Amino acid sequence: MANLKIRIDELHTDKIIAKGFEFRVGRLIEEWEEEPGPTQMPNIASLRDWDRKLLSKYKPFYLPFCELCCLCTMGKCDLSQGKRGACGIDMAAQQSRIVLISCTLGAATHTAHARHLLDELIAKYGPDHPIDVGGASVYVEAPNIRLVTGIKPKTLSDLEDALEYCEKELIHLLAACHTGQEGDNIDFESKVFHAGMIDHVALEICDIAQISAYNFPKADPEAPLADIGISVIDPTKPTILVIGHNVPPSIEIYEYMKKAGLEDSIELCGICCTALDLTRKTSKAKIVGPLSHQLRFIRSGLADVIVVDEQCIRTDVLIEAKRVHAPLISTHYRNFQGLPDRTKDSIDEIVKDLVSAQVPGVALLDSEKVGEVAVKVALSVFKKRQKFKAIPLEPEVIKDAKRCTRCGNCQRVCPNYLPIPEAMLAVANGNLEPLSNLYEACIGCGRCEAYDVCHQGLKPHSMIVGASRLKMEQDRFKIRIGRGAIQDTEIRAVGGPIVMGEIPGVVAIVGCANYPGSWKDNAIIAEEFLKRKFIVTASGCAAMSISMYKNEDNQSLYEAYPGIFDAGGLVNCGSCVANSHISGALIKIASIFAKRKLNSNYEEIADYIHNRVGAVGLAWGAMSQKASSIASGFWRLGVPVIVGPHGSKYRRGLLGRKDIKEDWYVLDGRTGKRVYVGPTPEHLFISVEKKEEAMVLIPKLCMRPSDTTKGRAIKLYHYIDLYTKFYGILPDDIHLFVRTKADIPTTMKEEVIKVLEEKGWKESEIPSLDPTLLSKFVRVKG
Amino acid sequence: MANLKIRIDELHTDKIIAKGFEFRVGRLIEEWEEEPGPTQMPNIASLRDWDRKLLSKYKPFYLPFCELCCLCTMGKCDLSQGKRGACGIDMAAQQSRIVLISCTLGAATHTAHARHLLDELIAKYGPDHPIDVGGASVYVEAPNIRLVTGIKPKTLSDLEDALEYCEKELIHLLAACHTGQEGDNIDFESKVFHAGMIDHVALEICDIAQISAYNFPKADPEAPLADIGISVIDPTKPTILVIGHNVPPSIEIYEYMKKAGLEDSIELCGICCTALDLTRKTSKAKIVGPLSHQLRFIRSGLADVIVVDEQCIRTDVLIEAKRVHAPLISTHYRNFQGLPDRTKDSIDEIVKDLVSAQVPGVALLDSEKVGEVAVKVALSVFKKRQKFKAIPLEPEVIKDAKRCTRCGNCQRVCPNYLPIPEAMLAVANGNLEPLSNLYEACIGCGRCEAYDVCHQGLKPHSMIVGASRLKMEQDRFKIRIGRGAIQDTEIRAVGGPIVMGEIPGVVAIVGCANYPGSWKDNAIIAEEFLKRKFIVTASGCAAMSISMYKNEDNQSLYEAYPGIFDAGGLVNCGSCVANSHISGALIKIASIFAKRKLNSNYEEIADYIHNRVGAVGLAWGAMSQKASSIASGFWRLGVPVIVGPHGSKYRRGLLGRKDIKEDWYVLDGRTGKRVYVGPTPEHLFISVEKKEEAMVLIPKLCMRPSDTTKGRAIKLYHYIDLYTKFYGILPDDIHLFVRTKADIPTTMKEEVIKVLEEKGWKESEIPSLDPTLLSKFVRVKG
Amino acid sequence: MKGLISEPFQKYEIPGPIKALVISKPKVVSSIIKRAKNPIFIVGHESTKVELNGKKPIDYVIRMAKASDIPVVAVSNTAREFLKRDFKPKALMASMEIGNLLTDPNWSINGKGPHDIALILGITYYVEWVILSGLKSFAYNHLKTISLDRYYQPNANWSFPNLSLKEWYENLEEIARELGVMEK
Amino acid sequence: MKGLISEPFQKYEIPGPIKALVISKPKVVSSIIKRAKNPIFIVGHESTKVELNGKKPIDYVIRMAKASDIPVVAVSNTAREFLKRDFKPKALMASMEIGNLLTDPNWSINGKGPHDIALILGITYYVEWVILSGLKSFAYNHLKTISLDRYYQPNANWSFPNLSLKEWYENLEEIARELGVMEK
Ligand code: SF4
Ligand code: SF4
Ligand code: SF4
Ligand code: SF4
Ligand code: SF4
Ligand code: SF4
Ligand code: SF4
Ligand code: SF4
Repeated sequence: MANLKIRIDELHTDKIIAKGFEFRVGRLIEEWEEEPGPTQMPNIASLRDWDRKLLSKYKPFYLPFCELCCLCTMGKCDLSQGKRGACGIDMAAQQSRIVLISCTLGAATHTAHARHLLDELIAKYGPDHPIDVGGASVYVEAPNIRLVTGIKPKTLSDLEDALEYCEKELIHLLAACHTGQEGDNIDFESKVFHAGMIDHVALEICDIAQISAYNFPKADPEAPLADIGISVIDPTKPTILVIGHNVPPSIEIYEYMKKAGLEDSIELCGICCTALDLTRKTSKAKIVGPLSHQLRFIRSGLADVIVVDEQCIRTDVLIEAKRVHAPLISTHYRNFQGLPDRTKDSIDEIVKDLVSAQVPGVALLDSEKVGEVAVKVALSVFKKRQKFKAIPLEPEVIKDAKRCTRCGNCQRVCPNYLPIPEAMLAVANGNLEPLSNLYEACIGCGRCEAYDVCHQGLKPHSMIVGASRLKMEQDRFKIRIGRGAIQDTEIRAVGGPIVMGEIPGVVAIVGCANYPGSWKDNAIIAEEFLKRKFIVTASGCAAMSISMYKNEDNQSLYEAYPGIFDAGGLVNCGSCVANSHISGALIKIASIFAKRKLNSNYEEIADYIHNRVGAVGLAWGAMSQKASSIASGFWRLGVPVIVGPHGSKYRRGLLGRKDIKEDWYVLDGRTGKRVYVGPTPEHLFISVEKKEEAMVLIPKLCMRPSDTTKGRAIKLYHYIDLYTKFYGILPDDIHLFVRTKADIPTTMKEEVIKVLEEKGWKESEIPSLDPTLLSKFVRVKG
Repeated sequence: MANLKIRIDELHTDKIIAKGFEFRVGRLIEEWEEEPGPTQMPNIASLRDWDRKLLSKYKPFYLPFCELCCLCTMGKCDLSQGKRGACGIDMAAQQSRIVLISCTLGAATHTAHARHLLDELIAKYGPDHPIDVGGASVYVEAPNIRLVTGIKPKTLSDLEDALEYCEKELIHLLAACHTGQEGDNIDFESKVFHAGMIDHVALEICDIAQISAYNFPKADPEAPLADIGISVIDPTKPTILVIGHNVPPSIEIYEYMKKAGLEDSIELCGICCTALDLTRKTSKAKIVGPLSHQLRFIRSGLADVIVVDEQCIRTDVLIEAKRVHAPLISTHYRNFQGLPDRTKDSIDEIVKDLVSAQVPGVALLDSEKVGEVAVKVALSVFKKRQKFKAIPLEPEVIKDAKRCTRCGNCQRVCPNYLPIPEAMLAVANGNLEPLSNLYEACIGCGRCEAYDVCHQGLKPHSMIVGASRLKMEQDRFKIRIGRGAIQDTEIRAVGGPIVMGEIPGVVAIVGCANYPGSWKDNAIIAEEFLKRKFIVTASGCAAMSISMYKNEDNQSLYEAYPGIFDAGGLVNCGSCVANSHISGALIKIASIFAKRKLNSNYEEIADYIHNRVGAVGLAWGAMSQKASSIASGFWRLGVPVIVGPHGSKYRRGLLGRKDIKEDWYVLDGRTGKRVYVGPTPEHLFISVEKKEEAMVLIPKLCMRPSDTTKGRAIKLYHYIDLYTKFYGILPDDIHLFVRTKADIPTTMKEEVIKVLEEKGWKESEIPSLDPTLLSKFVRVKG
Repeated sequence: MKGLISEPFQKYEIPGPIKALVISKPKVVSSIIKRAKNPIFIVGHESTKVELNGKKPIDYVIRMAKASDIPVVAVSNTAREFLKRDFKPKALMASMEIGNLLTDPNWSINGKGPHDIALILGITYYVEWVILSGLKSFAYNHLKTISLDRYYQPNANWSFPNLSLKEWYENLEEIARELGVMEK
Repeated sequence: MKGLISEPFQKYEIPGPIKALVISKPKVVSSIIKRAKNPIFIVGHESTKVELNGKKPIDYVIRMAKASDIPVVAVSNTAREFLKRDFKPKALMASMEIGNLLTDPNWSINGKGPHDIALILGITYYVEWVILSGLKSFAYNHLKTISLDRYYQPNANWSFPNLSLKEWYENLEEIARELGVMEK
């Protein structure tokens, strides 16, 4: 898209008279080499057929998290057991409506983030600042944007049109959730997919804008390593803690530090995605950890100033900051925290008020001011403030534990029902270990410490942390910083092996820190598949958790594995918004490797990915509405997503039925013939309880109709191998995945054939297949 | 704003080459006579000070409709009794967050509606179609748009900029509801106000666009009367029923009827706002009634074809339509109802499939096609279809009632806990009356008929309707059709009397049909205040309900009272989107009458309205999220809103504390002095249980600091008169409203002075006052 | 479980984990009132809607209020019925207004220090439900609530279970009687 | 109220108006199983987590399944423990998968017609809660569910109340015993 500038020195029309004005036309969509495909800026109706196709194979199984609806004043309505609400809605439609609200909310959050970021970057770097995601190695700089909107962005301002489109569509989607609108659950699900697709456009806008403007690593497989973990923070220095997702204020803090020559005398550290993105800017920044570290780190008292922007901020951050006497700076109107808006005041006044603790915090909506204020306050406060701590010492923990009556209340309010009472008993007897064993499993939610939970007034979360001092001292790891996009050349190299199935799969380990067990599970899973030569990509909190683990060689996985997008590579794309590079890589496989038209050609690309690209997402600790919209963007591309047990609270799975043969036919694009291809991939969205289940499912859900026999054999190998490793028995559905004998992993011939025989399996002929779900993509010759 | 068209026949720049293209610049904001004020297109932060000012006087009292939060997978969280969620949120912030979700959802629904409507109108009438809301009598055609965005729209396309602004702001607001964002309840409330302000802009866009394009009555106090009520529908004609809010498909039905010469041979009738808007287009259209009539009318079987667009559609409409064998046409992608999208098919094919009942319905996203299909189907179906009914005849009702065991289940699921079991007993004994007495109180929600509610399989709702045949035959009334805006001249005429308090108040009776008692209560309230020479405005379902009542002279109130915006006038503005004319009228009082700057000058205008314009909204049956966003638009202007008891489920009131003197000071704009002005208006948002309470509150909440003594005396008169009428005692807070003896209503001198003496009241000096809440509006002379 | 609980009358009005204790014996109420420092009685329109043996619930309210000198707030449109019975409520308000006032630990209707017990009878079921919910979350530190309504109100601290009309009257009678005989 | 109910173990997992009946006596379960046409047993990882007197809950499952010839679906990662005990579950799946299958009235694991009773033990508490919720809303026409977990599962048709480990074992023992002695 070009920016056409016209200057008119004098203009008379019948309606206006104007002198000397200049205007910018930013709405001309430049033509690429490609004509737009059939679905440019699709609306809710445009891709409904595709969605319904997917949803007829992967039917929603609803798990009402609440049986009531409380959305309007005719309610509450009880929708259980076939009842309908006062507006006529039934349980299935209601659950899907809630999913739509969640995904729209998630996508809106990314879209609003994009809007904010883009406004700020354009103000600072100009609308013509070029998009540069990876120089010559990334020609397809914006696969999601190009695919969905038909825009090929060259400058920051080109992103605005895509963003307006996102905003408009999301408003339509939200409106569909109003009382008295959609009544059909499958149509709600189709709208959920729409939200997801929009979400990935918004994500991509965010990340390519910030990569371009801030010069973050540009698709660099060798992006450097950064420090992560509570104990990487040097307690002898003034410390600024940043929390959130919108990086500009943090970057301005760094810029000010640099300007003032303080780069090495202040610790600049962060939690959540802002931290991830900050390390993409400067090697001076450190990462504390994911969201679950928020409470414990603030309470450690190490931070002298806390700066929050938006998203994934504890909403009680002001209270917690006050407890340790750390001034709070809120930088975003989405998160005012009730603080006075001091944006227009002078820096000296603000600093004075914060340092003197006149006010516990301020709102400051100007990133540059934030930079200066945060640094100045940190320096002053550090001097007068001892590092107040809100975490008890070990003797205190033991003393307190003796008062526990083991009533069980804390366990009963804990999301992970951690066995606190038992651990308290041990502690009372002087053994801290059982309590400290909960350190990695505790998500730091603080619910066990809420008013009236413990009738003895104990603070279990604080006691867990207090009992884990030794562990915290070992909280010191390395993470590869977010590399951004995948190079076109990498895509060309792996496209074939992936589509053939020779690289067994792409596993995207993403999402939040709402883990059901130890945060290390993410790393254990990653390691398993790295060893098995899958491509492992990561982002957000999950990318952090993967680093917070040491392998046999006492290395983090980022040290042990290369950052390339290739078999055995561990690719940290970046913060949550970098998820767009993962979907983008899949789109690029279809477009660059398989040469499918990209411009506004969603269905064909999604059909390609769904049938041929063995990719699967794993969001083990998925917590937020954003996570749900990210997942739904993958669903619309036909990519399966696995979540941990808490993900069951997203209210539904999209599950295939491998026992219904009828569901697993595709069309051969070359002949139009219906071909049975087995349940590949079996599910589109599933929550499982144990990491072993996830590990067995990953290779299984990487199977695709287009697998070559060699590729299928490799995937089957991993599936069977992991299955037997964890369950001690062979899977009973192998026969559904073995098409010809050549599909059988060579090392497993004997056992597998035995199973096949038991199941009465017969070899079928697999024509070399051009699989598609949609008859319009059948191009019968002649 | 002007549309600048430039044609370029050939253009070369360094980036693009283009031939023969034309582009339109629709983004030049034309200057008006006024320079923009300080708040053009305000963002979330811009009006926060104003909001917090209001909210410090009207503090939220939260009424958790549920004590849990279930928004993310860390939940559910129990927030009761001081507990915080896993994200740190507390109950107050959570409740305000839910209010924000509701209002954002409501505003998004109007915004999406506006987008849809505008796209369609621009496509049909061209971007340059002029905005004409009332010719020369309405110079200020778009008070909300001008006030908020600074845009003075001249053509349809000028509205697009305002709409984009709405979309963008709503996305920011929705994002603020995400887990881990805002933590302060008052900041959430400020965002709620922001959503409401945006909502009124969107409403105004909708209505002025459709008034301009469809030539609806243009601010016409003498807009004609239309028929309303179930029995106005002629059962001997083929009947098309339209339901919803987005009128274009319905208008195309009418257009096709006209073209085909069928205007008089088909009944075209509607439910909810589409019906209201359709009567603004043609006198041939009839209104069935508000939302609560949906189920009973469909089940009456009178409709041969049902056409739904969006909003306030029963989500089980397809099931209900099937029961009476009426084909359904869904015209909107927000409400696909799972129907096949036949937009691209030929009309004949679609008609054939619907008439032959091949399919129970279709989705058809092309309004013109809908017009032709609906008419053709109605004609064909009418012939072959008897009017299937799903309502039992009286003997059947009696027979069924005998089976009732009076278990009470139906009552226990009924939103209004109507005493069905008792009525059943009477019916079993042959007396239909108690059951038929429920006819006006039943909101037609159908919950009593849900699966497993009645273990005897009875259908209470249907039986109520079946027992009310006689009543239904009398369901035949007159309503004045929506007149649209208020004329500037009317504003000039009433501005003085309103601000002085001599017209005691403007009562806006608006909102949905979720009434706690008879729908006639709205009319009874309206009549009371018409008699008392208030200005009564109405819109939406409430405007309908007001008509469904006969006064002593057997007239509807629309027949009995004139449609002027003046004392004793009953002003039906139109459908829900016409609520913008009510807020618009208040804004115009400040701008036209009081000459306050309008352009982008929100605070000053709101401050004026809040302190001087005695207006109050009553949404007796407020049900939807839209209703909540409409209310919040009034709140930000400082206008109090009363809702019925179901409105308590909106989760909070904004209540003043008349017992805290400190809260009721204003600044005198001329001197800067703080002046105690009493609790005027006392509340900003309150739910009351009984219509008598609402009636007593209305004049009370019309009091304003600026009332002249004459005006105050009049308002007090109505307050005291209604109070004693309903409660049989004098109010005990008169002393708070009487400033000098001259404030005392002359006819009540004696009693009032007695009360004042008891309370130890002392006369205070009321300087002629220029009241303001904000010090920036103090213009101390010299 | 700390004691007996019941189920909401409007079936879908499901409260959070904490539910009102069921008033198993009328004596529970009278003895709470006896111990209360400054109880307050909030009475709504349902108190005048039913009648049994010539008595309405409001009649019991008046007996109780008189016996224990409890200030009465008449909410919605009940004033007239009180006055008819020669009883002047301390104040007339909307239910939401009195709910709001009760969240303020410094407020009282009679200047006798904060109210510690609120007795509630006769508010529209679902409105009472949310107002009690508001008090449960925003007045829990200083105020306990007792619903004397016919139907179980889970958000109160104590409530009757769902009762027949006759049972309800018996309970009210018994409470009024107990208060009547007590020393004051 | 149709019978005794209890409170959710995770306190905030509040169900709709209909809650599981509490299994007051183990006999309730054994007699339901006896009458069932085609029961199915779904067993998750919590069945192997605790031990008392050398026994794990999975041991009772196996006894019951054997006694009444109930097909067992081992969910999540429990297969190994079954195999260790020389018991081959009929199938291994994720809990969500078996939940989904059970909503289909035409599906059965053994071709013996639709399952009418699902016995559930050992799924993560909150996951079991939502899966039972799914079954409650989408399988209520053909399937009844019995939770044999230690903690009350309100969305089942029948469930134990919250039990101590010892009580739980006693109940399981008694059910296994009853099934063992019954004619089959
Ligand atoms: S949106 Fe529908 S189901 Fe929900 S509360 Fe309102 S009427 Fe009931
Ligand atoms: S709530 Fe307190 S007393 Fe009860 S088990 Fe937990 S720590 Fe112990
Ligand atoms: S802070 Fe940790 S231990 Fe406490 S409730 Fe949350 S997850 Fe459980
Ligand atoms: S949907 Fe959530 S907020 Fe609403 S009633 Fe259920 S648990 Fe409560
Ligand atoms: S948004 Fe907060 S309060 Fe709500 S469920 Fe999630 S963590 Fe709990
Ligand atoms: S649910 Fe049925 S049986 Fe029970 S009272 Fe109502 S109509 Fe009668
Ligand atoms: S349809 Fe009428 S009677 Fe039935 S539950 Fe709804 S309001 Fe009550
Ligand atoms: S007033 Fe309310 S119910 Fe009626 S049409 Fe408008 S939004 Fe719908």
